Amino acid sequence: MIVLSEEDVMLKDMANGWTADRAPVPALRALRGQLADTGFDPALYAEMAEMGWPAILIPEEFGGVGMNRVSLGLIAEELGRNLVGSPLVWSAAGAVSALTLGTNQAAKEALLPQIANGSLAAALAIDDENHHRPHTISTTAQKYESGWVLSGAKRAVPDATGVGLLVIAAQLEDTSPALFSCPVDTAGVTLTSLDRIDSRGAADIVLDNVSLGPDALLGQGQDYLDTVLDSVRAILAAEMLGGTAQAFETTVEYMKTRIQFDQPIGSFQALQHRAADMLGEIVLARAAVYGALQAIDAGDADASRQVSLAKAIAGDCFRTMAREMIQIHGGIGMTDEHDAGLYLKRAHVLDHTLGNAAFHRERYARMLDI
Amino acid sequence: MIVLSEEDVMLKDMANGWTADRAPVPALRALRGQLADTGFDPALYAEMAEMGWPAILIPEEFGGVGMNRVSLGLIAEELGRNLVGSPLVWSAAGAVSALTLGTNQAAKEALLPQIANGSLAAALAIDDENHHRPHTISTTAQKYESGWVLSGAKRAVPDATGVGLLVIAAQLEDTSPALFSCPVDTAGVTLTSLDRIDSRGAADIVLDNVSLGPDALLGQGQDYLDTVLDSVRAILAAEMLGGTAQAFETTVEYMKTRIQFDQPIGSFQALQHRAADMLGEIVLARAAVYGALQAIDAGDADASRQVSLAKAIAGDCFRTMAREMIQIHGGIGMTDEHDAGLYLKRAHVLDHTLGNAAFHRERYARMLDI
Amino acid sequence: MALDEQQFRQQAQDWLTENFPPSLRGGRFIMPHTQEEGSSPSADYLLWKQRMAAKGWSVPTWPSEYGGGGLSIRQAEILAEEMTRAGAFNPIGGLGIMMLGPTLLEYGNDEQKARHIPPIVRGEVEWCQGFSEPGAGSDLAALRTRCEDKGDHFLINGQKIWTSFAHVSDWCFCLVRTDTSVKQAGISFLLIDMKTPGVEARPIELINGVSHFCETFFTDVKVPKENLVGRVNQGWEIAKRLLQHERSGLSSQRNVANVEQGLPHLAREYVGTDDAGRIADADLRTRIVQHMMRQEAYGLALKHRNAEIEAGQDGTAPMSSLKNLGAGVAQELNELAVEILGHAGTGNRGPGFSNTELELTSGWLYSKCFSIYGGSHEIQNNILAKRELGLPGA
Amino acid sequence: MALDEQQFRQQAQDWLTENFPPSLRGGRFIMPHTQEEGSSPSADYLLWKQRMAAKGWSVPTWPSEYGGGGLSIRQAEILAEEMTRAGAFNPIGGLGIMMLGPTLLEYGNDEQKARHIPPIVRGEVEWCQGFSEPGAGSDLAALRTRCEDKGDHFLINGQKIWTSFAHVSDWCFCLVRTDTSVKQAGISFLLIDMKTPGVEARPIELINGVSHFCETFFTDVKVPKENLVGRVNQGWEIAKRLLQHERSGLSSQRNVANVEQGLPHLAREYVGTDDAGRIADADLRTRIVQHMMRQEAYGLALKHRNAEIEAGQDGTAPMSSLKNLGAGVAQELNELAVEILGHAGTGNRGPGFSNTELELTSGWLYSKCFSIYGGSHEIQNNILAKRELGLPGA
Repeated sequence: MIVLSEEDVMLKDMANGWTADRAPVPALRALRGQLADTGFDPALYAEMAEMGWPAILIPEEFGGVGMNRVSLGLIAEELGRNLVGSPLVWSAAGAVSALTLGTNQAAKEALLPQIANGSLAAALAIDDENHHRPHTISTTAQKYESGWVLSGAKRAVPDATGVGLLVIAAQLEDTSPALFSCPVDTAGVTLTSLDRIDSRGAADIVLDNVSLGPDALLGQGQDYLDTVLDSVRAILAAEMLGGTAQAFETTVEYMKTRIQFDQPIGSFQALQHRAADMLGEIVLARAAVYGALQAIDAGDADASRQVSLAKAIAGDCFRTMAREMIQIHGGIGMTDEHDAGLYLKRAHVLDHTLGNAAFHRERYARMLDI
Repeated sequence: MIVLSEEDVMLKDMANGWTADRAPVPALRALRGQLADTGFDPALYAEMAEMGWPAILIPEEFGGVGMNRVSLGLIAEELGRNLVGSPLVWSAAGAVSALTLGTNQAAKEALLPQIANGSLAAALAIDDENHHRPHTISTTAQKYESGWVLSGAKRAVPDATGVGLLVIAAQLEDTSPALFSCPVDTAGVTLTSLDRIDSRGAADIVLDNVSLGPDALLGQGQDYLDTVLDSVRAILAAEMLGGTAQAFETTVEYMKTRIQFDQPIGSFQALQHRAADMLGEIVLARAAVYGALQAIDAGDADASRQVSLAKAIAGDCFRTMAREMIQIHGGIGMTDEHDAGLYLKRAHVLDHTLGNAAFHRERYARMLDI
Repeated sequence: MALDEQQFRQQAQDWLTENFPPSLRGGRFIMPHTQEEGSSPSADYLLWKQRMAAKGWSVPTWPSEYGGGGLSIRQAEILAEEMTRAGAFNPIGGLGIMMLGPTLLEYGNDEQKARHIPPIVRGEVEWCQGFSEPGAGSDLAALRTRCEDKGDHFLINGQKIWTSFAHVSDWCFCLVRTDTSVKQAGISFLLIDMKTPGVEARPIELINGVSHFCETFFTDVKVPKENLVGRVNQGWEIAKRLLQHERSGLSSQRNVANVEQGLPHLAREYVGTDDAGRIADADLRTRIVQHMMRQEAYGLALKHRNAEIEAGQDGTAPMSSLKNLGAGVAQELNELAVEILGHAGTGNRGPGFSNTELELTSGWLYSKCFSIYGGSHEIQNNILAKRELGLPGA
Repeated sequence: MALDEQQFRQQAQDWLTENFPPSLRGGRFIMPHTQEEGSSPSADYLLWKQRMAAKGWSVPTWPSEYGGGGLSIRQAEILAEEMTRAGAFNPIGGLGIMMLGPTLLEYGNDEQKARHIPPIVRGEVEWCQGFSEPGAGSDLAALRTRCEDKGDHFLINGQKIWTSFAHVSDWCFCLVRTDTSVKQAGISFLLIDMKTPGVEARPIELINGVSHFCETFFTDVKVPKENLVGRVNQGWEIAKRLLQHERSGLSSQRNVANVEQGLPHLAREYVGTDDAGRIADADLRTRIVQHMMRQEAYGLALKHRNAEIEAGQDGTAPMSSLKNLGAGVAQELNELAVEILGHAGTGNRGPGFSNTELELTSGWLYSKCFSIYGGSHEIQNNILAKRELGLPGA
């Protein structure tokens, strides 16, 4: 259920206040042109860490706060409202899930406390090419006595340029997938920073016979990989929900103030009805997103399906809302100076991150054997 | 091009006037409960024959007038406006195409003059089951010295109960499809009249070792069958276009007269914009329908694709418009007394006749190798 | 609290095991009205009805003072889950339960509540709704049915329309005009016994052949003054509240009863599957999947709303949105069902069509009114624009 | 007539064979404006431009008196077909051709036509459009740029916005307010030399990084009285006519230049195919097919309109419908293109993205304005509701 605990309400209010104060949309604009560096503002991430956000899913024994995915989703939603740039999702949901769901005790002990306190941020390198196909990973991992050797290429890895740790998907010799931890400065790892439309950081990565120690393997198997990815996808869906909600509210406010034909354009019924229909779409997206987060928290058997539901619906909803935001703003919405374009661009990139709406519709269908 | 010849304009005006005068929507209502008989009014069909409509595509040498498909489409469009019941499409486009595109000279000489003067009406029996699958016909035709034996069952054959001639699709021993002419009173042919939502005639047909003479075969091969079917589909699309246009115009008129909140509901911008968008859809449908008719007339290589384009777009457009007709009329549109439901029902049946929109989208895709 | 929930769940299970007649497993609610059409309920059905009425679980959240179950919303939800699990169903329904009951509990006086609510709980009295008029559809407040104060009674003259089941109902809750000089502020809320002389209901046939909606005529109908709910001219306020209950009721109905095993099952049967086991028609399959996802998200939205209400929070999902979404999802479902059937989805009557096929086809036609009744899609959008979004009037 | 058509087709073929430089085959129109960005046209391009201008086939249907081609619409269509077949293109374009020319031919005096039209035909003078203002977007007639009659000249003060390519244009056709006491009836249509002192154009950066739309400021700009088109206060009538030409021009653009080999080709390259040779992602494939069907139907609608106009009939397809449909189809195309690209469709600049990928991504972002400029989708719908459907005002 969407009903929040007092703790969660406090968390959400805090995230809302902090984002409005410290990381409003202009903070994203300020990142432009600095992408070769980090793709996000390390100082802001340090503040997030002080508030304990990267530690939310980390068990207390590893220095975390042991809260659940709904809590992290609430934060992601608030960050999504203002398009905040940070590696939080990849670190707090991605790397943390890769570690906690894995079997590598040494890695947990070594890495989780650093992630918890924010000193180590992480990125997830999954896709080998332009589409998300986690069941046919082409990057390979070969086992030697001294450890592992990874070879291949990773495409458009979000926030890779600004973090210390890469969590890399590779195929083992038995063709099952696995995740490896790999410090970003390991020999053989080459990053090419990408300039993407959403002004956030990302990089293409070449892995040229990258040697990793025997402890680099965090976990393996298709189920393991899917569960880790679902953990991130649900949080990404929450981020998209936040972006959608903000785009909607900004647009409705504009409708109240923009005067044409001697009246606010919000008095025109054609626009009113489009806004009302859009509100309904957001109702569905919100239900799907919190349903997915709760399903993971509850360990529901159908959590994966719920995640695909949420990612697909939130993806479509954010795209549609961003388009409507531009259309209803008219010419001003087409200018770089206005925020509407930023929401459209972020919607597009997020939709394509870890499987777009079409990918998740197909996954949903297969899980129901349709 | 949609530009009409003077001859066509006269034909269209004549069809429009005749339909409004002799076969307005109440004439369809009058058919209800009489379906076990003919499913259409033979007297009205006789009048159509007097005007030469069944003869339009028939060459002059066989008693026809040798006009083209655009001409027949114009008539179908006008009939579609008032949901006129008649076997015209099946006789004038279906049976005539089966004959003229076929190789059976004796059959042409015997049947075309009768179809031309209206003394013989025909139905096309294609589907073996609930879906249109003209590439997997299960009804079989076996050749004997004395002629042919047909066995199988035909589903929901429009107007079969009121006509004298059946044109039946069956599979030859080499699995290629063929069309056979079969008088409806041939031994072994059993018709079960169907009561369908559109108040038009239709029947399920059982073919129990039906013996036909050696001249019963009209033509064979997949291309032949497809071309005959396309000839009918294009005319059905024109009928749907007419229904759509009338449903639209009736709805717009209602919007001008129905008062709510002290003003005509047509003054509400939300409804205005829906009507304006719908007008655009009709523009597309009209272009597609006349494009297809012209493509057949011109013998264009891509005529089949154009037909699928037209059938799919007109099918979706009619369905959507009929739904909007009910919604905008509100409660009164839900009553049997009002015509809106008749348009919805006819849209549904026509859409499913010789392949619904989804069937034709898939066919279109395959023809473009997508 | 989770512990209490567990306890209640156990109680509900036990009570259902003891009281729900196994012969009714998988059955469903039979409207008393439809008895005249030949499907009279079995002895077990009547027994089940009686037991549910006695327990008050036909209206689980109504106060036990008037025969209700006195449960919390969360408990009612658990009860519903357990009933589903047991193959059971609520044998009592109708507009009395969905609309009038909650309204009377709020606006009725003690005498009205004591008189009218217990029979509703027991499913003994059927109510119909006299709101719309030929000239007052979406613009409901334009209604003109006249109510004159004749001292010891009210005198009613006018015409209502879309009065569902008026021809077989016992009572009607009705909006009448008590002041012609103002619009909304001149309306009163009246309870009318349908057996009163001067009341006549004529069924209207719908596009799918059913005719449970009526035109209802009131000619010099005398109504006792005790049947006025609230004050004279307070009717619009009461009606708005009642319409919220209607929206709420309509938005919680899943409207999917006709396709019990779901669209994929129907599609596998009528369309078949490809080599990979997928529904054979890729275009259709894509739309079925999209629909099922909307359906599931909509179900989650309803669940969330119930949880919020239970927790005493304002619902984050506006009722008008849920009403529109529910209607849209149900219409989509019905469209897909008849598309899947192909020719089998074109029947008006047999032979040539199975009963299931005819029901799906009829249900599809009927589903077109989901976005009209209970306040059309357009009216809900007007409400949303004004109340939820605060957009200015034209 | 079919014979004449055949003759003309042969003439066109012959002329193209003789005059179209083979080196330009498959090339396309280069806006003179973009020369400053480094892609200056080749000598062959300039030669081709000169030959087309001399022949008048840059504007095939304009009267030969002013340098046009003097062709019928059908002939122009044949010419376009033959140019496509020959891999040729029209090397001359811009707002002078699309909008001002046709308007001047109708409303300009002889002197204005003789002075302004030939340079437009030859592609020597670039025009921009000074219509919208910050407070007058969809409500264009709310414009406030002031035009005072100073006896021997007009004095202009105000601000325009969305003036495309104002910063590199030679002239501007402009709507100005000559009467503040009325709305539409107080507007005049003026031609302004952009080099006049007091004119300043500042580019606005759009969401895809391009900045050919400008804010244009007019501060005490003196305009000779001979530059008034039509009468004082006749501007709104002239503007409405000009906007029809704009809609017409916009609706005939296919806006598909960026995906020259079509979506299926792009999808096969970026998404791959399944065993049956179909685009691998069934959900995406379904949407590509639907789009291509709309695209084809829209193309047919344009063709039909031209045929009707040629035949002297009223077009059955309203221009506003075609404008909206064209914008919608083009936006759909661009959405699908970037979806097909996946990560490759998320780039702002290289490395990591090919030029084609960057162009497609930028084109997708830019396509969002197709439903805004030239009268938004909403404004076209208002026009349709009023003029085509005769629906009443609120």
